[in-house]
Amino acid sequence: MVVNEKIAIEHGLKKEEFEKICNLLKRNPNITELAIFSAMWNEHCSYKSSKVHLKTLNSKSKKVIQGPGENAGVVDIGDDDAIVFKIESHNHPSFIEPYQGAATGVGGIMRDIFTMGARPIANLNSLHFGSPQHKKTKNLLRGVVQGIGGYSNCIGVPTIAGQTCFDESYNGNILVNAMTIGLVNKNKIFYSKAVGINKPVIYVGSKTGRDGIHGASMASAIFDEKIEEKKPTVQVGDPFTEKLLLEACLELMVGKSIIAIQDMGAAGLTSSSVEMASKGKLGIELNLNKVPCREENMSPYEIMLSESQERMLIILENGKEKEAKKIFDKWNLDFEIIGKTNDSKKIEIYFNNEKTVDIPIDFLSESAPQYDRKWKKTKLPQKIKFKKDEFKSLKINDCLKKILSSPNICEKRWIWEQYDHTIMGDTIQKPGGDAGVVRVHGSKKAIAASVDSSANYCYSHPLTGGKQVVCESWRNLISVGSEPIAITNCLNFGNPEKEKNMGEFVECLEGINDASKYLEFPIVSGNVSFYNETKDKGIKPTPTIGGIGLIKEYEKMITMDIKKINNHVIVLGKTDGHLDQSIFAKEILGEKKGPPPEVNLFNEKNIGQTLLKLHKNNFIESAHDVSLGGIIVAISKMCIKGNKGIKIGKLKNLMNKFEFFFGEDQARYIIEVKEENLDKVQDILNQNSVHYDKLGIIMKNYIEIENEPKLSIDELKNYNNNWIKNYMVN
Amino acid sequence: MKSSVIIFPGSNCDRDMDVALKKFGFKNQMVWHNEPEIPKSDLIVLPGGFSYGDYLRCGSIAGKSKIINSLIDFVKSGRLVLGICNGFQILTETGLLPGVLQRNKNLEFICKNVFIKINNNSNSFFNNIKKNVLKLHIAHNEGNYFCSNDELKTIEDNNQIAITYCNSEGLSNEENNPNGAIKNIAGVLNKEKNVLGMMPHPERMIDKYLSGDDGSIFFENILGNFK
Amino acid sequence: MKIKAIVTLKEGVLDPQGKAIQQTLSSMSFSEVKKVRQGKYFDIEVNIEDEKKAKAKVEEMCEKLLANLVIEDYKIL
Amino acid sequence: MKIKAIVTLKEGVLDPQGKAIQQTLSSMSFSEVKKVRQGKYFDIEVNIEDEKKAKAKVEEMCEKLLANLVIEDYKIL
Ligand SMILES: Nc1ncnc2c1ncn2[C@@H]1O[C@H](COP(=O)(O)OP(=O)(O)O)[C@@H](O)[C@H]1O
Ligand SMILES: [Mg+2]
Repeated sequence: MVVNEKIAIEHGLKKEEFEKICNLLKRNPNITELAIFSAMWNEHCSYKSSKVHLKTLNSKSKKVIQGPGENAGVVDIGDDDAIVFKIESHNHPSFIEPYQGAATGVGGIMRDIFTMGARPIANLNSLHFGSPQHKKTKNLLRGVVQGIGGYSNCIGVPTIAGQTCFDESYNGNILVNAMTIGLVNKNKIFYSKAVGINKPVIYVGSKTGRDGIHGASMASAIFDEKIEEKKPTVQVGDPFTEKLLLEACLELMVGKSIIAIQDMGAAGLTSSSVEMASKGKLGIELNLNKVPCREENMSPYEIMLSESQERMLIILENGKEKEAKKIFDKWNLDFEIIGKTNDSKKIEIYFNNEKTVDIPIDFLSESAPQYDRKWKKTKLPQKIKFKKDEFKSLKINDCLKKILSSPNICEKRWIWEQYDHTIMGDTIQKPGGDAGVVRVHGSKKAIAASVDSSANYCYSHPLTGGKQVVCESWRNLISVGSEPIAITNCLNFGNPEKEKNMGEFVECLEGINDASKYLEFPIVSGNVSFYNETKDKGIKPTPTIGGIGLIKEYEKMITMDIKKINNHVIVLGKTDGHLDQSIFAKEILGEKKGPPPEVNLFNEKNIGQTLLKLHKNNFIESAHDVSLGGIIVAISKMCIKGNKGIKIGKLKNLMNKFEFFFGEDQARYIIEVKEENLDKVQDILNQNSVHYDKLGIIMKNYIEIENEPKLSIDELKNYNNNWIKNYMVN
Repeated sequence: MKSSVIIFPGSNCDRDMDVALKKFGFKNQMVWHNEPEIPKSDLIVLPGGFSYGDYLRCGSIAGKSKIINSLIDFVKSGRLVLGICNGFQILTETGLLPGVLQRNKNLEFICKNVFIKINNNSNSFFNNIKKNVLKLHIAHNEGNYFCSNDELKTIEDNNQIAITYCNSEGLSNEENNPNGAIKNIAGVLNKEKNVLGMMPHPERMIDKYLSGDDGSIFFENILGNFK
Repeated sequence: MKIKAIVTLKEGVLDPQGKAIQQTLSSMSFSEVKKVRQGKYFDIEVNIEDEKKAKAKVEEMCEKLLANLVIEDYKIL
Repeated sequence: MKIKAIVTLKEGVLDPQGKAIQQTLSSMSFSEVKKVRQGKYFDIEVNIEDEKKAKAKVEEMCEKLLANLVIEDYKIL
């Protein structure tokens, strides 16, 4: 078939890109070759709009074993143990078919982790849905949650944390980001770089079907009215087969037979084979007649583009084929030698004894287009001057109840009780805390993990927002008593061809990078999802940060539930009462403008590290970071969890009490301290120049604020716990 | 004391069970589902998970495994068999236990702590447990126990209902029933009381840093019977 | 040839899925719905040309695997 | 009256259940089995006496709830 410009454009290539292909090849590609180019030059695989910016990311520290560029990042946690982790988006498929889209998203990220030889030990997810009133939201929420649970529960990996947000900017583009954490011996990590010629190339896992053809290009396409027609490309996940694949791969990895291994994710066989060859600067030769197919008469085009799930490509040592096949036979998985490596530096594909593809690997990787797209800076918005009488008619307790039961603040138990969060027997902090925590099996260590995003802050001022998300992740990890180690990021943005969206991307990334450097919190893996846009309406910029921290002795983990009556409660960090962009401004005052709270990296680092010092001395009974909703929401959640109340002391200065209680100033934590440690705690805080305010003293059943009606904890609990349940059943 | 944990393709609580059994003093072995024979054991455990992906009906395909014949012989010999969650489903599918486990009433997977009341303690699984109510953990999609009225009468007459869902005070009623199981049943015994199937996962509750440690009481009791 | 089989819950056996569907349909303003029961449908391709023999084989499959006869009935279409 | 409907996966969509059942049947010495696809079966009782109208109603239910048209087809029996 002769390929012309029109066909190329239908495959998502630009006119100039097609010309470039013809020039490189010095001929027109055939249809299979075009398919391969379109897949590899697609935004999803080539990172053509983001690469120039991603290159600048801070990805180094003493603990980083592998930064960006592999299937996942790897960090050292001592004693030969290493943690492999990454986050990935599955936004577009989840909007089209929430159950399968979310399920295959989880499947995909887990494969990225066990490809490297790690056993997955925890999953996390970050979800953004449209407004609760939008007609699609409820079904999307149910489908996504069941899809995530359906897949990870079946595999048997606990889902230990996550986040769920609602905002109308996601009405036509929900975000489903899935993260997996794996544990590996640091001397037994597997990579995707092919080494050596004449090595057998092995296909294992499920058979190849016609599913997901054009999935990768769909992931980079803007949704339009024709979205319905794109539906048949949705893949169906088979978690059972993935579980077998996981066990089989880990079994094979015990021996020394694997040279390189790569999962078949986006753009399936195409990207996996090209990437492996490209990293090894080798050539690869494939015989597509050997590929196990689920359906009859599949063409090379279909085989190369198929995104059937639960498949892997392995480059094996010569002579190990039999031994390897035995393992995959045991697990009832397909195993086929489909080609070999060579030194041609080309990808050559045969079908029915004919060479159907002949492309130098460099053309697909190095020569892929890269764009330094135009972008626009976002100015810091003017601060809102709230008028005194706006607050006059308001009552603290009414505002608190409303906020506690608002979609973005309410407890998400309805979601995480549908996830198996205790399997593997090492979950010591369940969802619902600041970070999920799992023990490193058989040791004293534990890993804390959290996923965070702050789309409102990022939308208002991307640079500040980008910094803030990293800080939020850092605080969540500190709050459970872990030492933050590294982060992964999932950059969900709109259309990069628009200057505003590209600017949001560039500036968020700059903010992320600044914070990452300052906090020595390197970025070791990630993923970019552009074109989250429907009918010209883009999402708010939503970089999601997945952070992990190390707890050296798990017995010393901190939780946020208030422990004991008569203990003292202290707020670390200064409260200025920043209400712009706060939940309070949105939910109570209906005000959406203004700048996000300022991020001071020095304070973040100093206060976080001081909290860990206090913790080392066993001075902290409970802790929680202050984030959305401010001090009053934070202390309410601590009280609800601990089933106790607090008597809040007089406010020191003449501050507006709404600003004090609901302001969202950054770099703050609430800690609970025993009376007998109070002086020593204050000494340490003073020595480290940490500003603090005493908030009050723990008591029974009520939150008491001067000149305000008492607030019963049981009542607050009801407000906090029921929104989502009621929403889902009604 | 020797125990064996049978692994089916898709089992995923096998390791957790191994850890628990060893912690409480069993010499445990892992046995692959198509081994012709089970090694010498005092206790066989069918662990939780999603054998064969829960496809067709939970436990149905595992119920056709090669090893099931030796399992049946083992049961006849009077030694102990314990099925947790998916293991329970396999035991009902093979007919070693009465009834079936259907989708949870709310059609949602449920992972949370529950209380269970010991209904029959004259068997080797619960005999010396002092507490009447235990806090255990469930994690399942299909735990809604069902059997016909006739069968229900039979298992009641034979005192085969081992445990029921309840509240912290031991009150069994619909409110404390997480999945819609008939008579709040959380676990049943066979007629001879040497086979127990239960939905809760005691192996996830074996130290105080986890969701709780009442699972320890359960394992210690079984082991005690062999001392 | 292809044989189709249906497996349904016996009368009197609780059907949580059917019930939930019925409730959802009602709430979607399908007020006409009185009762929903959900079952399984199988499309089975066998290497047997004789229809009678093929059906007999599928019947055997239902007996031995596809249906749990304690709670389910089957029917070859 | 009672209307029966069947919901099946579209041609080409992976059917993990069917695949597992097929493998199990094969290993149970049903060597004749070539392929199994699993679907859902619904028995729906509606308060409508006219068959044509009843079927139309059930068709609407399939469209709106019973079938996931992204990956499934339906058929009224
Ligand atoms: N935002 C990002 N930050 C850091 N690394 C990134 C980012 N986006 C992508 N990467 C890195 O680029 C590589 C390719 O990513 P991706 O195509 O998503 O992986 P995969 O092929 O496994 O799906 C990975 O090593 C990933 O860690
Ligand atoms: Mg990968």
